[in-house]
Amino acid sequence: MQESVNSLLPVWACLCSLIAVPLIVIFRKEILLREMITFGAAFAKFGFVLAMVPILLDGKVITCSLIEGVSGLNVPILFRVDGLGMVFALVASSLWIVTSLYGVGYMRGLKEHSQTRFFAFFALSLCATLGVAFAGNLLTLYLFYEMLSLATWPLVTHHQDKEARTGGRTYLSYLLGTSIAFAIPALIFTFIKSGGDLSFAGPAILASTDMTAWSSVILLMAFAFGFSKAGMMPFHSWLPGAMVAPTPVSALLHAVAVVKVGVFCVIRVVTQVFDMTTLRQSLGALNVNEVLCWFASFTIIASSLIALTQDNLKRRLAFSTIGQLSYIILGAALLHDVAAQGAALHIAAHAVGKITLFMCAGAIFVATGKKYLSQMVGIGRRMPITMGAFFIGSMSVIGLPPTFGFVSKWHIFLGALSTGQFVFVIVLIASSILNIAYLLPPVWKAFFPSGPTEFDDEGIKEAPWTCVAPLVITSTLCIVLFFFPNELISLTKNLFASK
Amino acid sequence: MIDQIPAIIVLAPLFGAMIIGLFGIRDHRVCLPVVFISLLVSLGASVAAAQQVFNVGTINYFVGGWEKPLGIGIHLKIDALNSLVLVVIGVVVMLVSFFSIRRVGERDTEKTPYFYILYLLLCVGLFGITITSDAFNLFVLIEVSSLTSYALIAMGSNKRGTVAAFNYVIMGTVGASFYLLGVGYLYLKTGSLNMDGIHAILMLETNDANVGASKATTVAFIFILVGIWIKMAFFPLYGWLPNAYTYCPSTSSCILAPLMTKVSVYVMIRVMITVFGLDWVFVELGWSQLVVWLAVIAILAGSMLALAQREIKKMLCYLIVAEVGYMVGGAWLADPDHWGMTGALYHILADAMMTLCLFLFAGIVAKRLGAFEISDLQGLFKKMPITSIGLVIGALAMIGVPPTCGFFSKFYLIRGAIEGGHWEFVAALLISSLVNAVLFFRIFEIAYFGNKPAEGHDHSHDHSDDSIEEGKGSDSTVLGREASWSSLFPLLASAAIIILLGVFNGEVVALIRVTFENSNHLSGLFR
Amino acid sequence: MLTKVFATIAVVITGGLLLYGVSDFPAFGDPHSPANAGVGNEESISQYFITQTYKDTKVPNIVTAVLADYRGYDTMFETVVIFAAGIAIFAILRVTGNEAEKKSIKPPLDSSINGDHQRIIVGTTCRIVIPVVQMFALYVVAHGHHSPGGGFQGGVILGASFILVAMSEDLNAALRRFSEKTYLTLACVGILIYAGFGLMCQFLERNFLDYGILQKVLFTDGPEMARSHSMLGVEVGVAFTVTAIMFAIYANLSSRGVLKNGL
Amino acid sequence: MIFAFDIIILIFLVVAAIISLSVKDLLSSAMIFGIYGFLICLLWAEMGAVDVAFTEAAVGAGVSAVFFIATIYNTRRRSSD
Amino acid sequence: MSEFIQTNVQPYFNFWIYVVLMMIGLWALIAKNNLIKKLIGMSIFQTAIILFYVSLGVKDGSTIPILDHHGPEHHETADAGHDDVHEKEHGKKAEPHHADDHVGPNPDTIANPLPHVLMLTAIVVGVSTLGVALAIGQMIFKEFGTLEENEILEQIKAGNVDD
Repeated sequence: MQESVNSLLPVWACLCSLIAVPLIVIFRKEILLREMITFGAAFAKFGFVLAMVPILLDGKVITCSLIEGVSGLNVPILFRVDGLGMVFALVASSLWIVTSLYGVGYMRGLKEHSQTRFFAFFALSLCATLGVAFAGNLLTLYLFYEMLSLATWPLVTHHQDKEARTGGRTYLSYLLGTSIAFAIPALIFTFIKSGGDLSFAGPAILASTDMTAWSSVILLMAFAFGFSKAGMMPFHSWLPGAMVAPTPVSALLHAVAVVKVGVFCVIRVVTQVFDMTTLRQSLGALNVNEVLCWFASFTIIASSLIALTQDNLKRRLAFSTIGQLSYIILGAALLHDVAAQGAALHIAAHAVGKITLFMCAGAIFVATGKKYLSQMVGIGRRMPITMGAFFIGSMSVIGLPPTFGFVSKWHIFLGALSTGQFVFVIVLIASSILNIAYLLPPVWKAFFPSGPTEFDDEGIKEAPWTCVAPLVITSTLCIVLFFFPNELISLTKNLFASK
Repeated sequence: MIDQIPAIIVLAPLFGAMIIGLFGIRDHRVCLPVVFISLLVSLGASVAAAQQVFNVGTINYFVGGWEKPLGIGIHLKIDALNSLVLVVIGVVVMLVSFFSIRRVGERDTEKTPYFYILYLLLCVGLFGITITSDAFNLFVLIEVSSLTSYALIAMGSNKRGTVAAFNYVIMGTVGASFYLLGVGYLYLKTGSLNMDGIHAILMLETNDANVGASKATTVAFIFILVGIWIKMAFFPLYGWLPNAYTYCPSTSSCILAPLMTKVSVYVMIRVMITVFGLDWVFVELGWSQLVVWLAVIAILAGSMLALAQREIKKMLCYLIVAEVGYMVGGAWLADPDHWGMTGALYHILADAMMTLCLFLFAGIVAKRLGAFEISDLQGLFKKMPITSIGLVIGALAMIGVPPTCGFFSKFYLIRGAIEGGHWEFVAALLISSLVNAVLFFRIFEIAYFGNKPAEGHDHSHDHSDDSIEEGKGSDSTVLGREASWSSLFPLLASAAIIILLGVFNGEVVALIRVTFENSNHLSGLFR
Repeated sequence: MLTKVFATIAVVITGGLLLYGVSDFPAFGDPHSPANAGVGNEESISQYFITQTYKDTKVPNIVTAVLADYRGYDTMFETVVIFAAGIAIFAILRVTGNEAEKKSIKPPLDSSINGDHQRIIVGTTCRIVIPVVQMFALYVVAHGHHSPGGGFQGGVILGASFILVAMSEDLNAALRRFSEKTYLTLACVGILIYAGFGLMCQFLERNFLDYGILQKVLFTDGPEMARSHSMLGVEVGVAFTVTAIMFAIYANLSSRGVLKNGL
Repeated sequence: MIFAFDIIILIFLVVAAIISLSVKDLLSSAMIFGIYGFLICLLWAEMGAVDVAFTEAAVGAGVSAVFFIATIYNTRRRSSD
Repeated sequence: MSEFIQTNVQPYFNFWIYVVLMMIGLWALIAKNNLIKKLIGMSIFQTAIILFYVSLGVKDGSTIPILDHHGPEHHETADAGHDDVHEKEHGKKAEPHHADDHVGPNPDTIANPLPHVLMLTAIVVGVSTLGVALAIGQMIFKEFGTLEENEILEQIKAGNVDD
C-alpha cells in the first residue's frame, strides 16, 4: 500500500479548464482576451500537474475525494493520482498548451466560424480528460469518460456540414453505443461481483472473487470494447470518421486525449480491475489475457495495412493511430511489468509523436489547402520546417532512436520477449516495418521529388508562426524525452495492483 | 390534524373542483387560484405523510371510523410503498398546472373551468388510487381517473384524437372491468375486499379450502393483472395509448402521460405485494420467466416502434410503452434481494419526471414553433436555448446518462436482472438505451444543425464570433424566441428534479427499500 | 375479418379462463361460501353487516347502510364519477357561442324517428304522470332507509322525470324549468353536501364520514340515530347530483351539445 | 329463488343480448337492449338483490336506453352489422 | 335427469351464463363495426360482471337484505313488497331480536348485502362511462359523418384529416 497524501491539486488541475469555459463564453467578443483565457487555463493546468510530480516521485499517491459516496451506489467520486495517471495528465496538459497556440493560429488562418464554441468545448474536453487521468475508481473513470464523449461531439461536428454530420453521427454512435452496450453492463457486473467496491487503491477490484475463465474473458472483452475510444477493431471506424474535425481537434483529441483516454481505461482495467491469476486462467488453447493480445495484434497489423492504402494524410494518420493504440493494449495485456511500463510510456511517446504529425498535416492544409499525400510531392522544398518536424514525428511513431518512441517500444518489446510469447514479438517487429512503410516514403517524396512539382514556384510559404512553432516544440520534445526519460520511467513502475 | 392527512390529500382537489363548479363557471379568474391552492394542499399533505411514514410508520386511516373487523369500512393506508408515489403525483400535477396557464381554453374559453374541474378530479382519482387499501374502492377511483382522462383527451383534440379517445374508452372499460372481475373472484374466494384482509386469508395455512392454491385465485390474479396491464399499456395491450396521447391537447398529454401509466404500475406492484404477496406471486405461481420475457418484448417493440416515428409526441408515446416494459419486467424479476422491484419503484418516480419533462418540451415546441415532427426542430438549440436544456436533460435521462435518474433506475433494474439471472432483460434494457440514444441524438443533431446542412465546408463564412448568438443568415427569422415562463418553469423544474432524483438516488432508494426491510410492511396489519 | 378472428380468439381465451375459474367455485346459492360466510372461524364481513348494521345505525335496509355509511367513501366517489361524467360530456360535446347559433338551425338528421302528430296525447299523459313520478322519486330518496331505494335511484327517477318533460314537449321546455346553470350548481351542491357531512365529522375531530359524532350537531339521542340521519343527508346530496347530471347528459346528448331544439 | 325461473330468465337474457347485437336497425337494437335491462332487473329481484334491481330498472332499462336513443337520433339509425 | 341437473348444472348455471353474456359483450366490443353496437356490447359486458357479483351473494332460501325489525318506534315501516318475507321470517325465528340486542338476525337467512352495494356503484360507473362514450361517439359522427369503424379508418388512411 502506497502512502497517500490528501491534496486539492488534482481538483484544481481538473477545474481550471472548467472555470475557463464560462469565461470564454462571457468574453466571446474580446477575441484576444478569450484566447488569453485559454492560454492562462492551459498554463495553470500544466502548473498544477507539474506541482504534483515531486510528490509522486517520492513514491506517494495523491488522493482527493470529491463526493463521499454517490448516493445509492456508495461509491465515492474520487481522485487518486498515481504514476500512470500522472504520465497521462502530464502529456495531456502539456500538449494542451501547444495545441492552444496551434489552434489559435489554425482557426484564425482559416477564419473559422463559432470559435467561441470551439474553445469552450475544447476546455471542457480537457477537463474530462484530466478527470479520467486522475480517476480513483471505476465509476469516476466512467463518468469522465462519458463526459468526454459528449463534450467532443460539438468539436467533431464543428463544420456543421453534411460530412461533419455523418462523421459526428458515426463518432457518437460508436462511442456511446459501445459504452452503453458493453461498458455499463461490465461496470454493473463488476460492481455486483465485487460487492460495491470499485476503488483502484489496494488490490485489484476482482481479486478476491471467484471469476471463471469464461466469465473473465467476457468481462474483459466487454471492457475492452466498451471503452471503444481505444479504437480496437472491430470498433475502430469512429476514428477515421472523426477526422472531419478541424485539425487542432484531430491533433489533440484524436491523437492524445480521446484515444489515449480509451487505452488508459483499458490499462486500468487490465492492471487494477482484474488480478493476474484471473487473467492467467486458461480457456483451453489460450489464456484469458491472450485473447485480448490477439485482438490487439490483429488490430495492429490490419490497421497498418489499411494505413498503407490511404492517400488522405489525416486518414492515414488515423489508421496509424489505431495501430499504435493497440500496441499499448498489447503491452498491458501481456501481463508483464516491463511491457506494461512500455505501454504507459507509449501513451506519452505516441502522443507527442502523433500530435506532431497531425499538426504538420494541419499546417500543410493551412498553407496550401492540400489534404492528399499524392499532392504533397515536393512540398518539403517550400515547407522544410514542417516536413522536418514530420520526419521526427514519424521516427518517434515508428520507434527509431533518437526519439522517445524508441524507449517505449523497447520496453514493450523486452516485456514480450521475457514472457516468451514470440508471436507477439513478431507482430511488433512486423508492424514496425509497416510503420516505416507508410510513414517514411511521403517524407522522402516531399524532400526528393522525382521530377518537377507544383511546389517549384515561390508562391507557397510556411504556415503562420502560430502553426509552425507548436510542431517545432513537439518534435523537439520527441528527441528531448529520448535523452531524459527517467522521470517518466520511474513514474510507471509497478503498475499491476496485484500479482 | 396529522392523522387526517390521507383524507386531506384526496379531499382538497375534490373541494377545489366543486368550488370551480360553483363559482369558476361564472368567473373564470377563480379557476387558477383554486387549482393551485388545492393542489398545494395535497402536495403539502403528501410530503407531510411521507415524513410521518418514514419517521413514525405506516399511516392507517379508517374512513367512517370503521376499524374492526378489518374490511367493513374503507381502509386508507400510506406506507413506504406509496408515500413517494403520492409525492411524485403531487409534484407532477403542480408543475402541469403551471404549464396550463394560458394554454387551457385557447380554442374555447368557455370550457376553461370544465377543464380544471376534470383536471382536479383526475388528481382526486390518482391520489385516491394510490392511497386506498380497498380493492373495490380502487376500482371506483380507477374509474374516476379514467373518465376524466377520456374527457381530457377528447376535449379539444382533432379528428384522430376523438377516435383515439373512443378506443381509449373501450380499452379502458375492458381493463377496469377485468380488474373488477378479478376482484370479484377474489371476493368469492376470500370474502374480503380489504387488501390486507385478502392477503391474510390467502396466507391462511390451515383453511380447508386452501384459497391460495385454488384455480379461482389464479384466475383472479390473471384478470387483475391483465386489467391493470391494459390500463398501463403493457406490450400487447398498448394499442390505445399512442394515438390517444399524441393527438390530445398538450396540457392533457402532459398530465396523463407521466401519471396514468405510472400509477397503474404502482397498482400492479401494490396488488403483487400487498394482496397476493411476493411469495405467492413468485413461488407459487412462478410466472416470473414468462412476464419478464413479455417485458423484454415490450421494451424491444416499444423502442423499435419509437424509432419508426416521425412525430415527436408519438415517438415519446412509444417510449412510454418501452418504459412500461422496464417497470413491469423489473417488478417481476423475482431476485432474492428485491433489487428489481426497487428498480421498478424507483423508475416509477424517475419515469414520471422524465416523461413529464419530455412531454412539456413537446408541448412547448408545438406551440412556439408549430413543431409536431422531429424534422421541425431544426436549429432549436439556437432558437430556444432554455427549452433545449429541458430537452437535453430529459433525453439524457431517457438514455440513462449519469447523474440523471434514468441511469440509476437502469442500474437498479440491471442489478436485479443480474441477480435474478434474467440476462435477456439486461440485453433488452441495453438495447433500449441504445435505441434511445439513437433517437435523441438524431433529435439533437437536427436541433443543433441549422436549417440546411451547408454544402461542404464554407470558408467564406463571416467569421464574426457571435454566430452562436445570431443564428446563421436565413435562419434568423426566429419565431418568438423563447417560451413564456409559465411553460419554462415546469420544464426546468422537472429537469432539475430529474437530476436531483439521480444525485440523491441512494436516499430515495433507501426509503423505497423500507418496504422490503420490514416484513410487517409487506402484509400490513397481519403478519 | 381479421378483427373477427382476433375477437374470437380473445373471447375463447377469456371465456376459457373464466370457466376454468368457475369450476373451482362454491355452488351457486351456498350460504357457507367464503364470500357469504367467510374463511375460517371468524365472522365474515357480510355476516357482520347482516348482524350488526341495525345495532350500529338503526337502519333496516342493510344495503343503504353499507352504501352510505360503512362504504360511504366508495359512494362519494361513485357520485364523483357521475359528476365527472356530466362535466366530461359537457366538456366534449357542448358547443357555445356562434357555432351554437349555426347548429341550432339544422334539422335532426334522421327524421324517421320523429313523429309530431302524437304530441298532444303524449304531452297530456306526461303532464299527468310527471308530478306523480317526481313525488315517487322523492319518496324513494327519503324512504331509502327502510325500503329499496335511496339517493341514487331516486335521483335517476327524478332526472328521468325531467327527461320525460323534454321528450314529451321539447328540450327548451325542460330547460326552462331546469336551466343549465341550475343543474350544474345542483350537481356541485350535491357533492358538497356529501363531502360536507364528512368534513363536519373531521371538524369534530373524528375521521372522515364518521357520522356518529354528528350527534352533537344533529341533537340525536346517540350515535346510531346520528348515523341514520346523516345517511339521509348524504342520500339527498347524491340525489341532487344524480338528478342534475342525468338530465345534463340527456340534454347534451340529445341536442349534440347545442342545448336547443333537442329531441 | 326458483331455479326454473332463473334458468328461463337467463336464457332469455342471452337471446336478448344476441338479438340486440345482431339487429341492423340501431333503434330496435337500443329498444331490445332496454328489454335486456328489464330482464336482468327481473333476475336480480328474483335473486334478492332488490336495490340492484331497482337501480338497474331505472338506469339500465330507463336512462341507458334513452341515452342510446338520443344518440341514435342525432347520428344514424342504420348499422352495417 | 333432474338429479343430474341439480348436482351438475344448478350450482354453476348462473356462472356459466354470466361467462356467456360476458363473452357476447366482449366479442361485440372487439368485432362489431358500428360504434353504437360496440357500446351496447360494452353495456352487456358490464351487466354480465354485475350478474356475476350478484350471483355470488345469493344464498339458498334467503331473503332480501332489508331487516324486518320490530323496534317500537318503527312499527309499520316495512313496505308492501316485503310482506311475504315478513311471515316467513316470523316462522323461522324463535325470538325477535329486539329482546336481546346481542343476537342479530341469522346471517344465513339474508342475502349477502355487500355485492349489492358494490354493484350499485358499478352500475353507476357503467352508465357514466356509457354517457361519455356516447358523447365521444357523437363527436366522431360530427367529424367523420359516420359511425362505422372501417369507414372512419379509411378516412384517416386517406389523409382526410385536418391535424
